[in-house]
Amino acid sequence: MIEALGYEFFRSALAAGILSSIVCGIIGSYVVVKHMISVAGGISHAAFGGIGLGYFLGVDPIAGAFWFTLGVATLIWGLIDRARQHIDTLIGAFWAGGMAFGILCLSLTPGYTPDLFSYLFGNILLVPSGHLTLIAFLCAVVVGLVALLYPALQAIAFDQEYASISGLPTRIFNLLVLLLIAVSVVVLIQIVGIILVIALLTLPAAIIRPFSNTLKGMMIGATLTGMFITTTGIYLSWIFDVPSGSTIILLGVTLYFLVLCYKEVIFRVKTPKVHSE
Amino acid sequence: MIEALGYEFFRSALAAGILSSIVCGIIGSYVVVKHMISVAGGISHAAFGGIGLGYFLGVDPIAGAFWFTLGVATLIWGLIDRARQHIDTLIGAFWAGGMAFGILCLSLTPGYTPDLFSYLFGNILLVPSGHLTLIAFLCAVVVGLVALLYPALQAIAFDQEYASISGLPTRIFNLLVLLLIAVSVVVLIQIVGIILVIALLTLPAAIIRPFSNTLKGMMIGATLTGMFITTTGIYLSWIFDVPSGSTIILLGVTLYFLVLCYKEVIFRVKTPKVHSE
Amino acid sequence: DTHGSDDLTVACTIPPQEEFIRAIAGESNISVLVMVPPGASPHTFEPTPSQIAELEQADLYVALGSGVEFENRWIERIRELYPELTIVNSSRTIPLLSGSGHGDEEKGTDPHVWMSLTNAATIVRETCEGIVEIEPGRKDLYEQNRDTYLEQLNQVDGLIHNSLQDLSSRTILVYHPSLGYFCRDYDLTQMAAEEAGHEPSAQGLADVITRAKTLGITFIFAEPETSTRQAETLAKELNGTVILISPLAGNYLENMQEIAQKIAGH
Amino acid sequence: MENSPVIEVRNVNVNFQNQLILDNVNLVVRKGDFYAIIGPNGAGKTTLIRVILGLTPANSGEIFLFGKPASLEGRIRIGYVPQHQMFDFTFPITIREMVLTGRIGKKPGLIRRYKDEDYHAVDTALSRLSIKFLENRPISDLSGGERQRVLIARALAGDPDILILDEPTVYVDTPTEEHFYELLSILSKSITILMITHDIGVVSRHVTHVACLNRRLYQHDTNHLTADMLAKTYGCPVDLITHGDVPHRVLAYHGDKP
Amino acid sequence: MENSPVIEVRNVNVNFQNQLILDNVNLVVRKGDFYAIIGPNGAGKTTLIRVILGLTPANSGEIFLFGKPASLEGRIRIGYVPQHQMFDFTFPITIREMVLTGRIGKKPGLIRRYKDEDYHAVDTALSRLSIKFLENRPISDLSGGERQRVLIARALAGDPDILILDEPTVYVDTPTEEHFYELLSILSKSITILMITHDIGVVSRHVTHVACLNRRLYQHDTNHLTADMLAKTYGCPVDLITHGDVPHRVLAYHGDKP
Ligand SMILES: Nc1ncnc2c1ncn2[C@@H]1O[C@H](COP(=O)(O)OP(=O)(O)OP(=O)(O)O)[C@@H](O)[C@H]1O
Ligand SMILES: Nc1ncnc2c1ncn2[C@@H]1O[C@H](COP(=O)(O)OP(=O)(O)OP(=O)(O)O)[C@@H](O)[C@H]1O
Ligand SMILES: [Mg+2]
Ligand SMILES: [Mg+2]
Ligand SMILES: [Zn+2]
Repeated sequence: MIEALGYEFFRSALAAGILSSIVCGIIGSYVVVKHMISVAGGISHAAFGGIGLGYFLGVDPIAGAFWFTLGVATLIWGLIDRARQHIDTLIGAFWAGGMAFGILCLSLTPGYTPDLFSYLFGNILLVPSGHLTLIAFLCAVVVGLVALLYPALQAIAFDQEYASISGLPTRIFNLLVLLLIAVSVVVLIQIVGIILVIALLTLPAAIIRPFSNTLKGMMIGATLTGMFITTTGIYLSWIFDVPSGSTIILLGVTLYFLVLCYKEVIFRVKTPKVHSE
Repeated sequence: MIEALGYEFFRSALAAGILSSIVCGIIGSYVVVKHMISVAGGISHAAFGGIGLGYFLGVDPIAGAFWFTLGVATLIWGLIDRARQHIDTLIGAFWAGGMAFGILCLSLTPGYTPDLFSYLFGNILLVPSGHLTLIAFLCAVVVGLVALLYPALQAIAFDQEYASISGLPTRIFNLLVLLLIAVSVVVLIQIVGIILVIALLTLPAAIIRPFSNTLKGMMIGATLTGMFITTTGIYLSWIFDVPSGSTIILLGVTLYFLVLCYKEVIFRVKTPKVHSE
Repeated sequence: DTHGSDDLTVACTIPPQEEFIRAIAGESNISVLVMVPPGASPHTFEPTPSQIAELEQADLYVALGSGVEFENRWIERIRELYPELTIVNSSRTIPLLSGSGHGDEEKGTDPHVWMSLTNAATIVRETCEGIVEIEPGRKDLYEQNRDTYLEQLNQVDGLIHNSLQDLSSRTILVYHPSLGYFCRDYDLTQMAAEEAGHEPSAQGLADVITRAKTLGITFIFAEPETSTRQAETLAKELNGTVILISPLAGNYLENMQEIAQKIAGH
Repeated sequence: MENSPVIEVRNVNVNFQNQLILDNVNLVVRKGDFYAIIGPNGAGKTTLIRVILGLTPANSGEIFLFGKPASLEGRIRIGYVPQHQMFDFTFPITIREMVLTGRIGKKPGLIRRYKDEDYHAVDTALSRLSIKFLENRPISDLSGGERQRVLIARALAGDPDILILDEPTVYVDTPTEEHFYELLSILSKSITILMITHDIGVVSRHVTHVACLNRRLYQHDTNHLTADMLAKTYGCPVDLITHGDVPHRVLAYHGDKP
Repeated sequence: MENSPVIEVRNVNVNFQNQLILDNVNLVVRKGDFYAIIGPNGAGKTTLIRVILGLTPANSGEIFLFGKPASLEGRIRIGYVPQHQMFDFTFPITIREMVLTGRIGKKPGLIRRYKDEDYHAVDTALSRLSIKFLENRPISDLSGGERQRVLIARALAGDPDILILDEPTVYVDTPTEEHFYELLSILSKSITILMITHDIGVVSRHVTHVACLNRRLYQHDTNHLTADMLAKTYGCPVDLITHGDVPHRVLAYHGDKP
């Protein structure tokens, strides 16, 4: 570890991992608790459409992804009330449509499409330092907004109808949450790539969930879990000389299954074969 | 069209599209009706693990995907009862784990993996005639099994508990369905790639759903819709010289949104502003 | 084939081959199909339907034959689709280098054969043989054109040799290891961030950085077809700059000189 | 023969997590009984029925159906009407097809195809519940009462020897409910019925036997509900007063309020 | 002042798809009333309440709260207890936090933070329902009755002037129900209550006014239920007999059966 810390790229990777854990912890907890995993997946895969569009228009693909995901999030927000039951297939359509659109854009882009693989699979080791500043800024935005608006966010997340009777602008808040998810997705694309974004967003929250009774607790716990997973993952990938993104995810998945087993054991212990008062 | 039909690869592409539409129609309807979209997504993304493993072991990646997805489907089947509520996060773990495992395997395999993109995004041109025979065979298996077992499948899909009291081996049937999903996924990977497999599996069924009252009707309707989407998509991609996988999907997504709008209009017409008997 | 001898169609994999074929063809009417278009990488490119359809017109496919990934997968498929098409392996006789920047035999062979003027001469000879086989009637013309071009290759080789002779630092840092044969020819050492087609791992990166720092290297050669953003980041760590080179450019002779100048200039 | 037990529950215990749901439950239902089980929410009524049907495993104890240890062979002779909100009523299936699935238990082997006799049985069941006119409608278009009747038709289509009903009239309005209990009275002449209900009034008017369940089961071989039984079951609520043997009203009597 | 209307529903019509759910409904609830609405399933009771709360738009008609056209200003003075099965009870929130969300309407502006007074109000509401001891438990661990009490505590925490309850005792067992209605009787002395219920017995004992709803609303300014009203509401079921003014029992009287 000490040796690896001598390299700037390794330090930036750790910094990117830690910063993104904060986003994962906060937004991921909200996503898991509100069963919005497929919404997050839809937004993150639609981001590929933005990357493709970025290449096609000759602008920075990350900038393309940023604006495109914000647009898709707004569109989902506008349609989600209308679609009633069929939210799953609606999100699926955005998911697939965004991806397909991205591929189409790429195929229409003459000339170079460098770094495509790194957008798909991520490359935390070579996050440009400019992007690190951007990630830090977005982190600050997410933390600041959620900290300021926490009581309202919590009330809306738990019971949107009651919150709306209480005079909270629930629709605006829902849009805000979708936009924050979009922002987080763009941050995370740098770390693990589009394909694994939802995993990094939801794994820490899913791991911590059985141990926390409050949303705030989950957010903090998931942030710490995320920091553990990303830094340990990066370190393990250093030791075994394997790609960091997938190491981080595999570590998260392993931890998740361990927690599942642990819960199963606890459940068994709490359910003795025959029990009488 | 006539001109394009002169090429053998174009004819194979159409054949592959039509054959896979049958699989999409039958298995996709079941998936949509039983709300198994995320399960299908988990299995299809786990297929990437199989492809990576195939490269790593030096065997045909499609063969790797085939056996790997069958394994994952069986594992999901074994765990799904146990996980109770948390099916979504469990599936998410398989989804991400499979992908990450695939990426890891690829990184341990020397050399670039040129057809990686074709596995991710599909390339119907790549379907060698040998694979076409395989697809036809798998199609026959799917159609045969579903036709033979339809009454039992329908009873279990509608009400698993009642079916089990009626003496149907519901667990075995559930495994069968998961294995059929796995088989379909492998067939479809050739056409649209891993990332868009769920889209092709679910779009035709989602499009036809509002127009059909029975599962059988949905299966037939979705098959025909799928045939329309794949053949038209392949033809459009030929005309505009763009990737066929994403063209097929974008066509499907467009059709889906048209159906949504149509339903919205119908719904409006059926709900007059003020109405009295 | 239905084509008359006046309109021969030759297909090849990458843009530099087009120059070779046109040089051999000279004034005669040969159309060239390049499968991997400018800007795409032969490591990852997937052809479009129209390209596969156009191949029907081709009389000859000149493959690089050095294990470039596009060919690994597609040559078989093309052979299957168009059994009549003649396919020649133009680097049949070239001894291939090991694949990775680290000389690791297990990582396969280095497919970038065309990045050497001596290899190019062999490729041109094999290409010519293939064309003559298809159209024996113009054997003399083609062989004459070939020899002219071989002479040019030889000249440029000499020029580059001279320009690189007095370099103080004989190790060059590339992001993508495409200069293996080039470095062999001119007694240079290639140090690559990417390992045999994979994005660098943490340790590989650390290793490259350490060695580059020891050698005082501050320039990193990168290609616009692959990862330029990552190369920038690496350059930042070395307090250096990225220099873009394009081994796939169509104007082969000019481009090779340009690459040599860039290497010599830094 | 009238008196042979068709359902026997012996010493059944069920735990969920660290809670005891069923505590040494014993129950005997004999041929021809119209048997009701009452009890507060969360008493374990649904759990007991699911144990009988083999849908929930018991931690200990035995179930006998038709005098033999419970097996599939016995279970396929049972018609079951579950608490209906458990269904996905958006499933694309017509009423006819849905009721037909009630016959699938009658078919042997792996490949089960419906025959003429199955269609006849479905017609009979549909007519019996006067919903023949609905047969080609998708299940998603029905009102609550119609859905409930379809569920009962499915149970009847299999020509069962036992009908098990889990709160069949929850969510159902009063007239529909009355009509339904009249039908059950007619059916109870030919088959054995075991029913869960929250409605103590219904018990007194229609059933022949009643048991109170609240983790433990208090079985009596009549349809009389005594204050004592109710007190035991509901944890002795002060306001549960019964007048005479039959609880004509189970609500508090608030003195002389108008 | 005692008589000023706090809720007024004027000529409200609601359609869903091609069904008329509320047909020209008019309702006046005055200050201090304990008002009940009864009616069969699918009558539109929940819909009416949701229209009053602005959760469902009406196709036509007007709502007045505290004498003014309904707006947020009026609505934040309402405490609401919805039908509880609509919740995600796996949400990670403690009872205290959950009840605290009932106070959020009292905070102005965008950034709403809880202050000491809010915590005091929560303590009072929790004590009132004797669930202070649960305050740090997650909501997922509660029994049905406890959950219901938490929902009521949330409604009370906001110091409402009106309490609207939608079938507050559905899924609740009899003793819990009794306890709950006693609490409501006490509360009704200080605030206006509008309640939906299926339990005709409860109406006669606790409420001061009752209305019957079945697409149309039949309003009477007392808590007397007449046979005529019930017949209109439930479509004249033969078995709904009331003795005198108060329906001591609403079930059929089956002659001399034991
Ligand atoms: N799968 C399960 N896991 C954990 N607890 C369960 C499960 N199923 C039921 N329970 C609990 O077991 C108890 C009994 O449930 P059951 O459904 O049998 O009650 P019931 O008597 O049918 O009640 P109701 O009148 O509400 O239908 C309840 O406390 C319930 O919370
Ligand atoms: N969003 C909706 N879309 C279509 N129909 C609806 C919708 N909500 C309610 N309905 C229908 O409106 C009718 C009235 O529903 P409502 O929930 O108001 O009934 P209720 O009187 O509260 O019944 P319950 O006693 O079951 O609570 C029902 O037939 C219901 O199916
Ligand atoms: Mg129950
Ligand atoms: Mg209601
Ligand atoms: Zn290369």
